[in-house]
Amino acid sequence: MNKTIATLDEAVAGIPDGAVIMIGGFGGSGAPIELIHALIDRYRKDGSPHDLTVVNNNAGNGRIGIAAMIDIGMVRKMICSFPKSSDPRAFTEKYLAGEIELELVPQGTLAERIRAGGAGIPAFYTPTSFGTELAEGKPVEEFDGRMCVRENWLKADFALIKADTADHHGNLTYRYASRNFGPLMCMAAGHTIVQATRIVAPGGIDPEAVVTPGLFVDAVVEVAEPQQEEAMIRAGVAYV
Amino acid sequence: MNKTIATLDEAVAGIPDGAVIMIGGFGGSGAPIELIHALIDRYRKDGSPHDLTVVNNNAGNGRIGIAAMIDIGMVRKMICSFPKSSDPRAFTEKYLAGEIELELVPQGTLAERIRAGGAGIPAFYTPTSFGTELAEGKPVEEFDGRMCVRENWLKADFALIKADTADHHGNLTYRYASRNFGPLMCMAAGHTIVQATRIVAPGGIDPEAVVTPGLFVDAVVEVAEPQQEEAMIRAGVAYV
Amino acid sequence: MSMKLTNAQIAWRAAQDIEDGAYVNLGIGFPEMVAKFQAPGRHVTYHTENGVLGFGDAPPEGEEDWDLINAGKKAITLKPGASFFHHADSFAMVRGGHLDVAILGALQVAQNGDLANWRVGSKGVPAVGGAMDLVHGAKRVAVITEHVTKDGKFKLVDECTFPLTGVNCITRVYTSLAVVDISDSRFVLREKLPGMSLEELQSFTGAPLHVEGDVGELEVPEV
Amino acid sequence: MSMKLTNAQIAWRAAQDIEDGAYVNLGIGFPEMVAKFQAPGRHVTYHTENGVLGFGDAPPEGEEDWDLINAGKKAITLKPGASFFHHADSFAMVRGGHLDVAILGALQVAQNGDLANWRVGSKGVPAVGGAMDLVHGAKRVAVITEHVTKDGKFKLVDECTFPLTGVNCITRVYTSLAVVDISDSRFVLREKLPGMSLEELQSFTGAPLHVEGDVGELEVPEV
Repeated sequence: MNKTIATLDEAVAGIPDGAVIMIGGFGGSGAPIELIHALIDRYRKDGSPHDLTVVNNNAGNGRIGIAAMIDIGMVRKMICSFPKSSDPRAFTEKYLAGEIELELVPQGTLAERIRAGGAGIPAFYTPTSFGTELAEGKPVEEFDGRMCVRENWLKADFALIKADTADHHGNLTYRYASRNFGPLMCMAAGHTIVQATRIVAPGGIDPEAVVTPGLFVDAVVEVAEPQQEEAMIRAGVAYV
Repeated sequence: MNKTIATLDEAVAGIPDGAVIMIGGFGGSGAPIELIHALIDRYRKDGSPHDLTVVNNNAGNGRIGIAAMIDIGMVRKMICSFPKSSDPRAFTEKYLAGEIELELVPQGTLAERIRAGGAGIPAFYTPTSFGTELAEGKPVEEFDGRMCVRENWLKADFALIKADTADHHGNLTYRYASRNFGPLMCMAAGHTIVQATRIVAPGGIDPEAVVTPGLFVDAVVEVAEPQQEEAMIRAGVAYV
Repeated sequence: MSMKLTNAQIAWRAAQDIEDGAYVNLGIGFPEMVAKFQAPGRHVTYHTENGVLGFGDAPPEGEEDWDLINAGKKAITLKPGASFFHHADSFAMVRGGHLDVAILGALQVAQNGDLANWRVGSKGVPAVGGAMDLVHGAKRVAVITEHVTKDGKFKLVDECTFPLTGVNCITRVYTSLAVVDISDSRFVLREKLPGMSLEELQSFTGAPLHVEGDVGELEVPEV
Repeated sequence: MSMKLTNAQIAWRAAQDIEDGAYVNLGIGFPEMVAKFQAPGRHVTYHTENGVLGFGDAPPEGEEDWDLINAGKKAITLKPGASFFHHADSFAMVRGGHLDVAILGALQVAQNGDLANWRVGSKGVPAVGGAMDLVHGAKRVAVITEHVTKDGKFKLVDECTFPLTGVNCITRVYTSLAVVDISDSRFVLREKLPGMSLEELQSFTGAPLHVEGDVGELEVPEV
């Protein structure tokens, strides 16, 4: 069993119009820039995929990555906790023009909904957002004297994830704080595509050091010298 | 900040009568034998603690560990998924005599309830046990065409956990499959007491290799050559 | 019944349906035997509830490490690419639909897919383990079992009389006499022992066996 | 108002209440300043929502590693004993009551402990981040804030008019003029600037300030 895919283009080839895609990363840490840009290249060439729903903590920054996807019109809806950034113009312009939908979710609830999607838990109760406008219309109930809101799982058709080391089975490690949403999104997507800085043979990762077990991963592609979104933004890179 | 406790006796000194105690381990793997036996020593000396509720996947094996606690009358109730073992006489005798209570929970639901307790999720829905006698009296609801049962979080006053390496802050790693319930129980207990094969200074564990962050741990005590429950049982050891 | 498959042969037959690349959980006891008959050339990754993915055979006697066990508390070894994780992640794999196949034992399987496999009544010490979790989530949940009990009672039944493990959860049953699918709340016969008539097989079965298209011959080597 | 604490002084005052051994989350922006004034001799461990426990100061400019950031997307360093974890575990720490203190900024705090700190109305792009999670779970959730807005409007109010972040969640407010507890849905004055009368302080406060026992003098060094 070898889940390695030779090229970024092949890795993202199967994502259709209208797909729900979870994209890892918190700010620039963990953003799978090369996978995103391969998807943008495909859209430029074929006009597809479009009408995507993208799940990420943020809604893109500057003119690269998710912001570039939004800018060129691939994204119909964002599900995120914080659609702002140091340079939020891509999302902000589309949103204020009514050209993109937003489902705003508190960050911890977003993480927990994604985990629930991966863990087969269709709904859970949380104190977060009780009494706020983000809880409107949701069932509420009191537990141990505290009011809680019921939230549903969140799943995706695809996940695009940046890892540090992967093995052929899809076992993953992450670098520093770029772990963030990666292990959760790997669980919650029907088809998880990972870019890794290095791909090693099975046994190349200590079984106790595996953060994401390979069963949650469908495809790995090596990007030996990955770009870092924050560094690119500071360097003024644009991909639109 | 140094959470190290010098002796096992000190580590378990604060556990009162009637406490709910989560005890790590699945079978013998991860069973904190030295902490348990320190608690038994205390009971033998002081007659306390008794009327304990113990949460573990099993209900003891042979005449050591949890089985010995049950045997000498410290345990009022077990919450577990599988109160059987290669030598289940301690629990079986008390149970059939009506001298111990049992809350039987499916294994995955037990794990998820403990995680929920640690994660501040008071209740969740799961397909597990729907339509069975273990779901009787619980709210049910349909999600995406599938009937699910609502389960509540499970918390404890104390947790007794066996780790491999700990640092002074309580960061933990586990050995092989002895990880099992440990990371979850550390989260779900008000006061988590850990025995570790070695205790190192902060920085002695790679931040990416930490399995249980120290914030979930209150006390660590070094047991440099821990006994292994399964090996003890095969050697015929008794502690009653 | 004079002719029937041995347990090893039932396990062999079940193993042939496990596809290359599959992630598989084998229930404690008899189902564990399926791993012995993994089809050559296929890579199968075994999951155990207590937090190991990618384990291999038992170690030689005397070389056990009792911190490295499976859900049946038996010593195991690791294959390259193995991983450890905690119990909540382990059951996230189960409940979250990430296993391709789970194979379980049975006391009774009903024609609607209900399974009873954890206790026979209300006496004694009840113990459920991970059975109620395993029946939900795996993409395919199959049973391996004798076709009837030792004293000749039906195990494939119209309705389970023993306490349920799960409802509508089993899709295929491998028995000592046949391979039976569960489809639209009916038993559909897929394969039967070559020497046994449909009528005879039906006489050992507690609910109607339906036939849709060809019934294959259940041919299994001596194993 | 001529005399009032600077932001640094408010942060200093809040820092003095953080006990030795505490696990603390500081909200993005102004609250991050509290870390600068950690009381000498106390060991405090800082948590950030994006999955780091035990981080330290910002690295020197030019030495940033942008995979090592905090929730404000600022580069950080690690202290010995740090750990990484995923977002669900990070918010398990928050929601599960494992943080001793969370300190947040505020647009408005009501006398019943309601907090509004994420948006001022229904216009523009809404963004909530982790604020709604942080107000639940930490053993003590405090606010640091100017006592009134730049144009003199109340920030300590009888009822929030801006969209809520959480209900009944704040227990202490450190302002540029006072330290105020929230107890039984009332503002209880604990400390005030030495030169300011209770009447004057009340005139800057949108709900009654109650006094229970002594009111301390809010004395803060130049920082």
